[in-house]
Amino acid sequence: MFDAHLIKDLPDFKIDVAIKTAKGEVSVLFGPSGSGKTTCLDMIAGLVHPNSGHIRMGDNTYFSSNQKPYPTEKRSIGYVMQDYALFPHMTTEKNVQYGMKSVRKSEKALALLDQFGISHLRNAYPHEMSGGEKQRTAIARALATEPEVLLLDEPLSALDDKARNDALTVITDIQRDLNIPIIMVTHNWTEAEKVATRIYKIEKGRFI
Amino acid sequence: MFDAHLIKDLPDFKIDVAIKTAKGEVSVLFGPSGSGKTTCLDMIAGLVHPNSGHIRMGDNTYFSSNQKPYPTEKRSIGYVMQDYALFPHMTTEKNVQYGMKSVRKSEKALALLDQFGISHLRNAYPHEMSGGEKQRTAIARALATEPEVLLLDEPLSALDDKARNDALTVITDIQRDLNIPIIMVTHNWTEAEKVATRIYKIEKGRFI
Amino acid sequence: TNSEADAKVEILVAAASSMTPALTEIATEFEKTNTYTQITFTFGSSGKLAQQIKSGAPVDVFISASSSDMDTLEKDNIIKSDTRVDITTNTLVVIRQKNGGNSSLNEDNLFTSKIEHVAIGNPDTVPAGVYAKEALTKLGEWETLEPKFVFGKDVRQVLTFVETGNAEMGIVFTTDAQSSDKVEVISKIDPTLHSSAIYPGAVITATKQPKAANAFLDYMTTPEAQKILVTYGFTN
Amino acid sequence: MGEISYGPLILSIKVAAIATILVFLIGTFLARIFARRNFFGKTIIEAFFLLPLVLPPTVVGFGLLILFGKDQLLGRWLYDYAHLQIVFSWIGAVIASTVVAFPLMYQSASAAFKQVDGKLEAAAHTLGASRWRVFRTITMPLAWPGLLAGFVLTFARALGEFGATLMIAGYIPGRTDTIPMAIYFAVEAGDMQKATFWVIIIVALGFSTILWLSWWSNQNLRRFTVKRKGGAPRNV
Amino acid sequence: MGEISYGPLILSIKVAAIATILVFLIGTFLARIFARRNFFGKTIIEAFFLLPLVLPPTVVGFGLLILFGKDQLLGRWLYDYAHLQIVFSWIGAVIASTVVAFPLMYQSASAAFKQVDGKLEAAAHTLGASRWRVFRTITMPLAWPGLLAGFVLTFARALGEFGATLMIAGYIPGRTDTIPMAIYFAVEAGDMQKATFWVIIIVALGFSTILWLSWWSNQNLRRFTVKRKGGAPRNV
Ligand SMILES: Nc1ncnc2c1ncn2[C@@H]1O[C@H](COP(=O)(O)OP(=O)(O)OP(=O)(O)O)[C@@H](O)[C@H]1O
Ligand SMILES: Nc1ncnc2c1ncn2[C@@H]1O[C@H](COP(=O)(O)OP(=O)(O)OP(=O)(O)O)[C@@H](O)[C@H]1O
Ligand SMILES: [Mg+2]
Ligand SMILES: [Mg+2]
Repeated sequence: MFDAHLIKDLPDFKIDVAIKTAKGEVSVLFGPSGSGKTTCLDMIAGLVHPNSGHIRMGDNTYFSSNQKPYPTEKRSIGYVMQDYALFPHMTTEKNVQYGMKSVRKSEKALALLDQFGISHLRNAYPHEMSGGEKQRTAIARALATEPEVLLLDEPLSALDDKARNDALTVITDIQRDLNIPIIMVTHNWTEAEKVATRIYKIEKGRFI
Repeated sequence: MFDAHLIKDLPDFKIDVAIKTAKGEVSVLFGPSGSGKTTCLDMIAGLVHPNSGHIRMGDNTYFSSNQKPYPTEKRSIGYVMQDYALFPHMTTEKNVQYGMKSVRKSEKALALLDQFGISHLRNAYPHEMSGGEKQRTAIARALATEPEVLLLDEPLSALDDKARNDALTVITDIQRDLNIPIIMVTHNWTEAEKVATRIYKIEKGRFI
Repeated sequence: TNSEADAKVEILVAAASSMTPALTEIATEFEKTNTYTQITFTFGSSGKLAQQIKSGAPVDVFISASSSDMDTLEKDNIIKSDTRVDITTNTLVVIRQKNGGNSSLNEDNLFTSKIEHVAIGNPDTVPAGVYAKEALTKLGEWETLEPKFVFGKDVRQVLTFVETGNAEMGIVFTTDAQSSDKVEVISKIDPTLHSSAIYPGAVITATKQPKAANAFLDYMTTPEAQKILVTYGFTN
Repeated sequence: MGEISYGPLILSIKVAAIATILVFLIGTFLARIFARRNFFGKTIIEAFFLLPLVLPPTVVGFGLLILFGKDQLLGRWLYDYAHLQIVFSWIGAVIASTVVAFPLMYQSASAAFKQVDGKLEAAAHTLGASRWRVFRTITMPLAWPGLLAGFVLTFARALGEFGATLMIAGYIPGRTDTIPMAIYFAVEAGDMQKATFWVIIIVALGFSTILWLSWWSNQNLRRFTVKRKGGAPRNV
Repeated sequence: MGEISYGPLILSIKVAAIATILVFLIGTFLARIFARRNFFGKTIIEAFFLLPLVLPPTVVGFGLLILFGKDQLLGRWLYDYAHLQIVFSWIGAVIASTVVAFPLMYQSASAAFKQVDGKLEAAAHTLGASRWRVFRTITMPLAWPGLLAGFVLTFARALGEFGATLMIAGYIPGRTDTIPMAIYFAVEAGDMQKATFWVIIIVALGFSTILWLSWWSNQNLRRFTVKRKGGAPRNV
């Protein structure tokens, strides 16, 4: 069970939201540009810290006002950032392998790339790929870590309809295998309705 | 009149397309991820050169097999790149002003930012902005140069429906004022149908 | 003496660099008769060497180009006073570039000819410069030459300035002039015009090889060693 | 410690400032030319640029003396046509500092340019900016940390230059005596008080320049130093 | 030119190699610690790190001599507890080279780290990578151009170090005679042939090392050097 109450002052408004997501569920944050969606995910990932509130994942308290924040690398999250943040000095395959804990990394990475239809790019570097190819690499990289909670920031924005559907299938398949909660940001209502267990509409930092 | 025939070998396939767009028209390149759309725009912008073919804009020959390519900075283009490429060391306002030729830059930049609903961010740096805010800055920056041809690479992908509509209105308004051709890449069919004078469906480097 | 051939005694001699060739030859001679002693040198400016010895450099014998450096060490009991001995002396000469453009410069117009630069060792730090200043002052020519002086950080630099013709005239020790084939002596400076350029030597208090050190220092004053010194331009 | 003239302070500032500017301009220019280009022999030329760092400064100075000496090709030409006397003048000191500090700037700038994202330069070109404008407004600001490091190293090195300078400019009190020379000769003469005085002066000079530089860099070029931490709010 | 021993070559390689590794490790570490941190006095400490560059090497050597002298705090401690004799030993040469080259590495590394995109480090953390792993696999590769520049500068400087080394390690043939010293003393003795020989050797050594380094860097670390030109196809 993922459970967070995020309070954070931003330059133009204040974020104050509570998100709960059970294992196997998908919570969607839906809202206009600049409403604080990415900042929420950043807080869950530990890249930015809330001013107060709490973040709990199962038995682990990632954040709470009265303790030192749990460091990012110890939170078992998979995070697809809005701008991918692929490692420019690593090939697609190495990028995907980076967070893997298991053995037989190469094999698994390849299988994953194959599911996303980009296994032919396994030796390509990020600057040699198209926007959608990079985005799929970023999703594969996050999934490869077998996280306890998955954070997706507009993960399908650069994909055409077919690639988008394929990717969604892969993501939900893996979610079923791992039995984890997903928190996903999108501004595409059809997409939100399709996958969400629950849709949080956010505007200026508040759920409406 | 914009007129190009682009031939280029890529690692996995070959691009061979011909695009014509009259002033005031919008050509849309529509196709799956990795089909060569961005590469086409890069060639028109002069960041990558075709193996052969030609690129002509009005009386200017940007590229032709038998002459030295016209340098990017002399092509009068406005290019919104897929990953924005905002200058990280400049505020939103400075970014928008960068390519302006006219006087009263500050005033005009502000007006433009206002049309995109981000004038309150004029002193923000790119790393302080949300994805959609960055994207709108990139569009504003390209429009601010008053180009002879506008290249848009999935320019609305990070925007919610309202922001998307607003941005489209601004773009088409400015197009009408400048009377220029637009070449736009998108994978959103509704969007394509809405704005396109002509839709080129591209797959593996060929129009279908 | 140790009779085993492989148990050679090594002593480290710190000496003024102007003595490099002469001392090297003397050491070779010395080792011929004292087969169980091996001499290793470290050369440098006397001031630098004195400082290094003060800091505990494992030196056995110090041969300085100036009495004052030896005096400081003696005051601090770093050398054995009873071993201190004056080994040799040097004299000053005026030099010019050999086959250079200023062949009109000679003994008689040293202080009157129109030259731009006169190179000497820095009179604050280089012994040859100290003595040159004394002599020129006594001759009453220090002030006339003052605007033309270029100071070197050591005698070698003075030689270089003259060798390359950048300084038309220079004042160095006889031994230095002799070591370069690109300069020629145009005048000798009367040794009575300056305090004598003595090269004192002494054994270091902390030496672990007092016997060998003493033997080498003693050898320096023998006729054999003195003869070698003379061939390199020293006087005794 | 005797009377102290402030000449060395003025001279050091002059020489270091001119040399730093020269090196910054030449080094940045060459680094930019070379950074994105690959041609046969590039690495060899780059290794060649490092020579002044590998060779002892005295040897570099010796080479410069040979090159710029008054009877040598370059030296004579400069004298005949530009009436520039390089040897034994402060211009010689500038040349020595320039040559010796050059590798530091070149390497720093070259590395800095390699770390700049070429995509941003391309974006600037699409906005109609000329090469020179792109360099000035995009490349330089983004490479600024490396360029600043090169600048700081260059200034520090030029300020401290001593070995090569002494060789080509000589030590002429009141004309070519920079602070490092004053320190060197004071140490050599055992005048610790004077040496300490000049060390304090040069350290103060270096410190204040570098502190001012990084302050200025932080103030005026805040836009140059991109804050990178992901997501901390604008004004918190 | 007399017989030439290859001792200086071996010694120079040893000293430069050890010093370069030491400087690379310490410089990179300190730069990393300081790069993203801001505390009161940071700039002052950074300016302080530049001291060895601003002061004439001889003076740095003098300072080291004072610090590591037998009767001095550090020197005595090292001697009593580690039986290390620093003055007049090759360890002294390593220390001199290390101190003198340090500023070059620190400045280069510090600038390189500042140019690395913090977002990528954050991304690595979200993938579960520890600080050390992020440093090793993300920060270092991305900062590589700058680190390499620092490494090259450090090696060149350490190889060419002379002034400070002479002061603390002395010039003892067969024990502390590095190539720069051999060059210096050959020039000093007017033995231009020998000097030229060693200049060629040191240049060859520097060149081959630097060429090898950039070749290795290009080969093994192709993944480290991100090609930036927007959009050139993968295999064309
Ligand atoms: N580092 C920062 N410093 C200051 N303000 C910031 C920073 N990051 C984000 N903001 C501001 O916080 C607000 C929320 O940003 P956020 O990135 O969370 O929006 P978002 O909902 O993800 O929008 P989008 O859909 O456009 O990505 C915006 O007004 C943005 O300008
Ligand atoms: N610099 C490069 N080097 C090698 N291959 C490249 C490079 N840039 C793009 N490619 C390849 O060229 C093909 C077309 O890429 P392009 O970026 O034009 O696609 P796209 O149509 O824009 O796709 P998307 O919608 O995902 O952005 C892809 O297969 C990509 O991997
Ligand atoms: Mg966002
Ligand atoms: Mg694309």
